[in-house]
Amino acid sequence: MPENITAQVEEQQALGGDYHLLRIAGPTIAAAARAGQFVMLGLGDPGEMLIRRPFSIARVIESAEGPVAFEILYKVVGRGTLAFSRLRPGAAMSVLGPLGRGFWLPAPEAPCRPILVAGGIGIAPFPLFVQQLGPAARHAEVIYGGRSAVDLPLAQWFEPRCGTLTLATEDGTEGLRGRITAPLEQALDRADEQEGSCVFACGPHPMLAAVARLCLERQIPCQLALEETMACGFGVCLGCVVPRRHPTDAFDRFARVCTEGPVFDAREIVL
Amino acid sequence: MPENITAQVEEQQALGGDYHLLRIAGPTIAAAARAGQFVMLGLGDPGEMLIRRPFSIARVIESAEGPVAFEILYKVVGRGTLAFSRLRPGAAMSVLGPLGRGFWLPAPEAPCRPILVAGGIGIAPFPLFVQQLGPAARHAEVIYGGRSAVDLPLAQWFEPRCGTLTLATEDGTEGLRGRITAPLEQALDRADEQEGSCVFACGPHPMLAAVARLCLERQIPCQLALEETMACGFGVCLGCVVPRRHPTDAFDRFARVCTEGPVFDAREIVL
Amino acid sequence: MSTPVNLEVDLGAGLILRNPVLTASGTFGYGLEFEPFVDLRRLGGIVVKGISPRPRAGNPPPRLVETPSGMLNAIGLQNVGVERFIDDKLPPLRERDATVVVNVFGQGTEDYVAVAEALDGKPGVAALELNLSCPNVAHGGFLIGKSPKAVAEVTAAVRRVSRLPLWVKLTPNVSEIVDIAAAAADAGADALSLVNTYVGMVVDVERRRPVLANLTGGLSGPAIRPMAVAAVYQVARAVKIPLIGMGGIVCVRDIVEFLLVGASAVQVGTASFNEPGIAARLVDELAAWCRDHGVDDVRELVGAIEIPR
Amino acid sequence: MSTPVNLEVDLGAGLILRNPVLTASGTFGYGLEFEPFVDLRRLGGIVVKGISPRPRAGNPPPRLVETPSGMLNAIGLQNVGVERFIDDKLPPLRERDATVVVNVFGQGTEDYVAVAEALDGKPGVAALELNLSCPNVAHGGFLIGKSPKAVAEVTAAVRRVSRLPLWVKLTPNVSEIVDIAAAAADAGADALSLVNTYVGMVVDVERRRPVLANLTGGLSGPAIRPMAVAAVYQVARAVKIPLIGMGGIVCVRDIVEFLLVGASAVQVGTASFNEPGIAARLVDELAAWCRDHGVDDVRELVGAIEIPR
Ligand SMILES: Cc1cc2nc3c(=O)[nH]c(=O)nc-3n(C[C@H](O)[C@H](O)[C@H](O)COP(=O)(O)OP(=O)(O)OC[C@H]3O[C@@H](n4cnc5c(N)ncnc54)[C@H](O)[C@@H]3O)c2cc1C
Ligand SMILES: Cc1cc2nc3c(=O)[nH]c(=O)nc-3n(C[C@H](O)[C@H](O)[C@H](O)COP(=O)(O)OP(=O)(O)OC[C@H]3O[C@@H](n4cnc5c(N)ncnc54)[C@H](O)[C@@H]3O)c2cc1C
Ligand SMILES: Cc1cc2nc3c(=O)[nH]c(=O)nc-3n(C[C@H](O)[C@H](O)[C@H](O)COP(=O)(O)O)c2cc1C
Ligand SMILES: Cc1cc2nc3c(=O)[nH]c(=O)nc-3n(C[C@H](O)[C@H](O)[C@H](O)COP(=O)(O)O)c2cc1C
Ligand code: FES
Ligand code: FES
Repeated sequence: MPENITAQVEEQQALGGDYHLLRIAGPTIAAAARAGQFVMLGLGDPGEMLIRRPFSIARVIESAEGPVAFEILYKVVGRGTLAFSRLRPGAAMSVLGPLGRGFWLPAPEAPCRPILVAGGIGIAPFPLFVQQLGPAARHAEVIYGGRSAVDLPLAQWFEPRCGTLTLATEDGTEGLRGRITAPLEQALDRADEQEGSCVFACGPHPMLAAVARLCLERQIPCQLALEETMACGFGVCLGCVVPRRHPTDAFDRFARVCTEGPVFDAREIVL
Repeated sequence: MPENITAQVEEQQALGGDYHLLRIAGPTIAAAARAGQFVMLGLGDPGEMLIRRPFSIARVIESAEGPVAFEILYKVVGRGTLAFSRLRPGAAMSVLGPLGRGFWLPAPEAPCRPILVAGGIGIAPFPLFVQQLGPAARHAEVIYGGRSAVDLPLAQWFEPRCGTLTLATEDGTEGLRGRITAPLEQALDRADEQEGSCVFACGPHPMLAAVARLCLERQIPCQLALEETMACGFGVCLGCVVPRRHPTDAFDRFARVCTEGPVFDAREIVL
Repeated sequence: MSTPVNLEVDLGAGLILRNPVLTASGTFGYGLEFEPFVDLRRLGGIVVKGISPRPRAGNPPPRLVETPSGMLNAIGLQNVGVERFIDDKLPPLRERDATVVVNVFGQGTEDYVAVAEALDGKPGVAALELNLSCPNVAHGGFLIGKSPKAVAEVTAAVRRVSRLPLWVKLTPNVSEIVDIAAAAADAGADALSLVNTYVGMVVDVERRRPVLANLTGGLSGPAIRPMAVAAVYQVARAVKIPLIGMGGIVCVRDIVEFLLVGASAVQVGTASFNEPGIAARLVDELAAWCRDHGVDDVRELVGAIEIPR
Repeated sequence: MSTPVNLEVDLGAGLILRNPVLTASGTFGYGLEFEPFVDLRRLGGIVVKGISPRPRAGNPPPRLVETPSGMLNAIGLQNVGVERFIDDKLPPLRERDATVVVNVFGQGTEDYVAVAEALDGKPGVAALELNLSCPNVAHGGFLIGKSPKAVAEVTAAVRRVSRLPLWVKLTPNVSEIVDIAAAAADAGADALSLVNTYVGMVVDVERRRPVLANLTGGLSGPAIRPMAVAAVYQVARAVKIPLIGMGGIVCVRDIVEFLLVGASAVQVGTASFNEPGIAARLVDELAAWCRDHGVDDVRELVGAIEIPR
């Protein structure tokens, strides 16, 4: 059950290149959060920001007593994120969360080797994913692409925590030159042999479409964290929909990203 | 000629009871300012504040090299002034000024004893007035009223600088209990005898109407600094008008407070 | 201690609401989704998402875009259809003792009549609100809503088949909203809801495409409030039935504003997305406002604007 | 070095503007007041405050109130009258080589004709803009502007007496703006300006009175932009003459948005109060935007929106 609270900013960290990490107090949200879930963040006064903005829960902060806060990783792209970037510790935000269906981790009885695929700010849900994978993260493979070196703000964080980390930038300033599809294809081909790989992807729409295609072709399980413009975040505005692949009736033709997602099995939806 | 600049906040001082003093860098504006003139202040981005807000120039700050900054005294009453109260030194504001017709000081050949009458935030133009009166301020009488003691934020400033300072509060928490009209009437009666007094008033509309009536009855010269909602501040929107007492034609029926005022001779206008 | 403020309001046709604060159709789902945030009984009423005879898929995404102090939506009336509404949504709402107003949407008179007939006699429906004003569906109530004649026809047709209190929701995208209002009142509406959204459009200038798949959408939020207030003011002077005002309400001042110009009740729309519990909070704040202003009965405020001279 | 971007646009009837950025009537005075802030020659044109046959006093104050992302004005067309405009304002504007469009306001056909006749042959007038859309004056162009027939009548009458390029400025407070646009075009308008302001009202809830002495006013500013863009889009698909778009422009993105949906030029209104030099700044920014986006000629943008599928 999501919680709707007024919460305090605990820390604001600029990571360079318009990327920021914002830490927000919220024990209940932090305790309940699953990787891939998100929060709606606002400034309280609807006069300043009428519609809240959705952000993945990037990491959970634990104290000796348990979870106390969570972080979001965000990129300044417009009015709302600009306003957020100006908040300082102590500032109040309105927070609703955790929301939506997160990634479902491989079941113990059917283990698989996780391949995490992130494009740009799509890296946001994966630190928590790695936290929640626990020791299994050692076997995980991370493929992380962006426009330029500056667009891979969390690369170092993953380095020591995962099995393989493959970076790719479109301008070649870091890692492989080009998109993540090439390294992903190689990984999937290896996966074909090893059996039991599964893909978790988050990033821009065209990237997700490419990832889905590659996985579906190979019948490799694939979960996608989608983005769609949201007004409410809890299923009532019907603004955030994505077409379902197999609708049962007219009402069902579209799924709500905020409640039925943001994570979908690639077979469920049409990208 | 008014200057339209982006200027820095130099100091923000809370005076208690929603009153604040804001110091803004602006040598040209500071050098040109006459008491009773005003500036239009905005936050730059029209997305945040579409219409700038008018504020009297309360005081001019001089360095060894001359005027360098000016201050406004303001009360938080709404969205704009609330936003201003959050600005810290270094913040940028958009400033247009100095604007309008200020008080015209008694001519040397026809000296008069100035009586300054202020209601609440209407005190704002008078520190500069006193600065510009120079030594003559010693003969000035100040009558300054407000709802409560907290609404007389600059009382101490005037104390050592003027001949007489009479305070009045509606709740009697400071000075006389009641409105400023009673002490003003007494002062005017004294003025009748002494000859050569002149009144300068700024405050809420009903107060100005009362002041004007008292002075006009006694044929005592009286200048009023008016407020009216303003969009431009430099005469083009025609939003800020006040009816003229003696219009010459239809176009002339209303005077613009921003350019023909904000200071008017009480005989010019209808309150 | 002062006597408690009376918040009850009379919407005509025997319908008394606990208080004048409802939630607007399409912004409060079927009500149940808001249970984590608000006790539904505290609200004057809940107007549910527009219901059509059969389930509807709505428009493809993107369906939303923010605008200065507002937002555009082009949901296209995605809904479960009247049957599933009756089976799945109505019983739990009834259990919770919520005052439920059903917003009805159709492509022609028959559709409105069909939904009204299906709902007739179903317990737990307090009133019908005919949406003759959605700008986001082809052949929608929108075109009906622009013609006094068509509005009268649909209103009268539903009037004939339903004993429920009948509200008609007006579009403001017209030359003379007063004419439409009068037509609905004359045809038997018990109350009028106004306003629905204003047609708007935003372009993604980088991609040179409309942001919304539907090209245009409906503008809601504080941006429209001054226009909505003017519309309520004008209609209040022209028709005698109760009005339910809405458009950009985000605080108690805004509610009082709509009441003063003549609304007997109001609906909170877009603001519920930002703060799911806002409507219930505003009920309390309205009571406090009345107390602070010496108003014993909220009905004193209705139409109490004073026009100088 | 790349070739400079062409900013010239053709407004029909032989009128070529230096660039597509004009200032909107009522928000730029008679132009001269802005000289401290902007070189008038840099603008595509200046549309002066509405001129009537005789001087007008306008409405009593208060005349303004801010609203979310907008403002209401009820100036009531205070102006010096056409004679004084010709004697006092036109000569200095002409000296400065500004492109001057005269916004004309009247209470009936005769008034529009009278102003047009007075201006005929006067050097320094680039075009007439008939304001058939001011919501702030009783018996104003507003009622005319809501009727296709009345719009056609006034347009045709002015057409007969004036050889100047003739623009008709439309009110958006109508059911079908396309019908009004078509009527004006058929009656001989050379271009259409849209939109004028939307009727709105704000109440001072403490005093229970309308804030504006005129009760209602005209809403302008970013709040109305999505509605204005939709109006321009709709009209552009229906009429063939050039359009001048406006409503809430505050940045270069907004200008491009209006061009893409079909405006050949734009007017900057309310924003000039906030930043007197904004229109000239936006001319430069538009050139830069075009350069950055590989657009050699601003006319490529006009109507260049792509409608998917
Ligand atoms: C489930 C979900 C999780 C997300 N997680 C993150 C995250 O962890 N970090 C991060 O930086 N961003 C994330 N986003 C995207 C983030 O919500 C948008 O960047 C943000 O809303 C932009 O707000 P703005 O006011 O700065 O930009 P705006 O000025 O509103 O718009 C700027 C750009 O962002 C797009 N945009 C605007 N609003 C939304 C919205 N509500 N959803 C998606 N795109 C939008 C617009 O189309 C436009 O291109 C997520 C989105 C979703 C749906
Ligand atoms: C020439 C002049 C000089 C002024 N000098 C001072 C000063 O030195 N110190 C000071 O505190 N105030 C001064 N004011 C008043 C000041 O401009 C308003 O208090 C301010 O604009 C309110 O802005 P806001 O956004 O906080 O309030 P809003 O939310 O806009 O409104 C709150 C209240 O203020 C009134 N108001 C809003 N805008 C204006 C406006 N443009 N002009 C007048 N009243 C308005 C409204 O009617 C409302 O009652 C002056 C006004 C004028 C015309
Ligand atoms: C996302 C969304 C969906 C809406 N759906 C409906 C609807 O189904 N039926 C209807 O009559 N009005 C619908 N509306 C209009 C609202 O009920 C209301 O009239 C409008 O939003 C103005 O109020 P507001 O500014 O408070 O949101 C919808 C509005 C929004 C924002
Ligand atoms: C204070 C003010 C006065 C106006 N006066 C006129 C006028 O005299 N004639 C006219 O056609 N439009 C007038 N308008 C309307 C503007 O020209 C313009 O159509 C409208 O403001 C929308 O543009 P904006 O949102 O950029 O301001 C006026 C607008 C304002 C704000
Ligand atoms: S964001 Fe409102 S339904 Fe998903
Ligand atoms: S504020 Fe615009 S004319 Fe005075």
